[in-house]
Amino acid sequence: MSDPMKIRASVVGDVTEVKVLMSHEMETGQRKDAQGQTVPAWFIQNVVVSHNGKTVLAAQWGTAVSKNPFLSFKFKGGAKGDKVSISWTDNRGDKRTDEAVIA
Amino acid sequence: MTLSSRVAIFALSAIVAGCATSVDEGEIAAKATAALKGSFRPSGQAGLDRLDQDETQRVCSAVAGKVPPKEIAAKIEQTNLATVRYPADGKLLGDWKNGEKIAQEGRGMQFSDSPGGPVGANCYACHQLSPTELSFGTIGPSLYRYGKQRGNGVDVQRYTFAKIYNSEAFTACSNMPRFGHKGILSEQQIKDLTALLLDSASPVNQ
Amino acid sequence: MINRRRRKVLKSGGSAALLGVFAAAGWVGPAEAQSQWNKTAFDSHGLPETMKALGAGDPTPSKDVVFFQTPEIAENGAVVPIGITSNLPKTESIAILIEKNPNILAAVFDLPAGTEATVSTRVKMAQSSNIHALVKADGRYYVATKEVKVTLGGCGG
Amino acid sequence: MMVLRAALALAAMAIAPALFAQGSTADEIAKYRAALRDGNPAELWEVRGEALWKQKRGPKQVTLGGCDLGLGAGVVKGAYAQLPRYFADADRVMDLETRLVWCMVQLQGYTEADAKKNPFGSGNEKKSDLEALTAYITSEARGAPMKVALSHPKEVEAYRIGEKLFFFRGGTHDFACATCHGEDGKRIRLQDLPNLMTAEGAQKAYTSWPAYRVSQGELRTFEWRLYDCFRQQRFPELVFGSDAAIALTMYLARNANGAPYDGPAIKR
Repeated sequence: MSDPMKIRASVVGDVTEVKVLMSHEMETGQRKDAQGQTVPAWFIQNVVVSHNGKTVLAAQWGTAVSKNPFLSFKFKGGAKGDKVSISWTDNRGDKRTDEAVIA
Repeated sequence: MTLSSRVAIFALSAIVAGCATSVDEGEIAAKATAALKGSFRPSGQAGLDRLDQDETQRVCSAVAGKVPPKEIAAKIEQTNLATVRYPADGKLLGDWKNGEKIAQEGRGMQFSDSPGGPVGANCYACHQLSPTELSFGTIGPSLYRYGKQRGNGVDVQRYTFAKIYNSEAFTACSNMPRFGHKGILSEQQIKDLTALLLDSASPVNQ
Repeated sequence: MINRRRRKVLKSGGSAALLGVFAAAGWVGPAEAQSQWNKTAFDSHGLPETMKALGAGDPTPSKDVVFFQTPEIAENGAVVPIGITSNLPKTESIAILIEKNPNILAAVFDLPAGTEATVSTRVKMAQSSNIHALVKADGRYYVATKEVKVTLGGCGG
Repeated sequence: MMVLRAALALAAMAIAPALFAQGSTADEIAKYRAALRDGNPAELWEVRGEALWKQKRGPKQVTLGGCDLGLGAGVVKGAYAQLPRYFADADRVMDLETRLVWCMVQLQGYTEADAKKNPFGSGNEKKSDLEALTAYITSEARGAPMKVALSHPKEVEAYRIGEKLFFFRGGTHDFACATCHGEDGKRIRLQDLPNLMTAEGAQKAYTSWPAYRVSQGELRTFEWRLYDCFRQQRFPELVFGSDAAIALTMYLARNANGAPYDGPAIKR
């Protein structure tokens, strides 16, 4: 089972800054293990961030995004106490959603 | 190494160890040795025999990072110089292109390395050599233009080969491994590194 | 708990149609249901091929596309911080392309109105390479390029 | 005079490219490191470790809440900054990792072998609970000044043994810890090497472990740092929680006294 994300969301003026760390291998599919076998690709393909049910960021990722990915961006309209929800889906179909309250 | 020189070094090592002592210095040293022996396990190609020190290692550990006294240093250098085996064919310069690869290669002799795998000298870990390699260390002096500054005479070739073969022959308690003496590099590899440093076509001398 | 249940359901279902149903039921956000993955673009190799797959053709170089927190030299290619800001009006998306990676496209970020045109993430680089920041603004494509060198690690490996 | 000055200028020009390249490389690497500091994946380990600390686990199904890390049962805040230390209940000087194993055995009923069977994790399939717990405990000491005592005779002994081991040259390459960490201002490849014999060097180095290693995508503890240094020294394998590991940790932690603890950090 995947580990929780670490999400930070804070508002200054009317701009909310979101920073998130996700726990994921982001395996490229090109690495070989100790036995010389290719380790199959395993990576997050889609990330969606929503605020009050509205999408504020939709990302598509390839294998080149680093292991334990980090993402930071800013959107307008958030307020202290609002919830920001982040979901990812990987190429195996696993997915995870975590929420954070805007500080 | 002759028996008498071995005895002499051992006696000196005892003196060095005795320099900065408090009453229980010997006891702490004994406990440190015991702690060491009980704290490692053999792994891969690295057996516990790697914790057995030779005289040079023992003396250089005892001086605790300081330069050993002159006579002791001279003794270390003399005994180590005696270990250098120059090539039987008299040729000291190999292929600098191979030398560059050996200088870049950091693997070899670690418990995690496969015993048949590549063994390098990892020169760039400590020295600047070719100016195009930006990732170089500074534990040792820059060797950029090593040959250009010194020329390529037989004496320089012999010194360079011997320095790589056994660094302690010239600088007692040097940080540099004794690549030939300890069987890390082959004679051919040391020739290739000598060429990397001295060949006029080598990037080191551009 | 909710996560686990949701994942189970998705695993057993998994089709786009089903996602639509969930979206209607309010279980997943609308964008999740819509989100797609541009397989053609992510599987592309050459730079022109990748640009084409993204619909970018031959993008216009622009000084309004700016890198930030992107070092010229990365100590390790496994994690290279990349920040991109677009000062172009109506910026719709930002993509990161790494020219010398086996697959050039690293990421695409779609930015709905109200989201600032600035993203920061970290990517893997196989070797020193040009990095292209491709921006779609008001239906047109713009690009900025920065070279990032990747150095070797320490001793022994 | 003119001639000499011209010659000097020429010489300066000749060495300038190398020096320039070195200077700008260091600047750029510094920027790289600064850019990584914000959003350290070590936080993912801290979150997991906190959950493990508070979870009822082991044959006895109890939490680690009763574990005494030196400041009293269950006190986590700042504890790491005062380790290693002598623990009377074990009659031994212990570092954090060794103490965690002790608590897992004494409180939770694990066998010692079980408690320390996976000290260094590897990927998603082989996560290390010890690394996660260590990340959590150390994160709770962030900002606390390093204050390692040499009050018990066994603490003094561990420190002095650690110092001896720091200078021990052995293996195929004659390396000691001091080979790389005994001088100011040196680097290996592009990595700066702290001089661990000075307070400044030890402070900077010791207070930044554990660290997320971007080259491995893993969080690594100070026990791992020692283990992997010895691997690169071409020594055999350092045993987790061994006397040598604890003595060296004692030597370095004590040398770091006075500095605010600043981990878990992020490194190459």
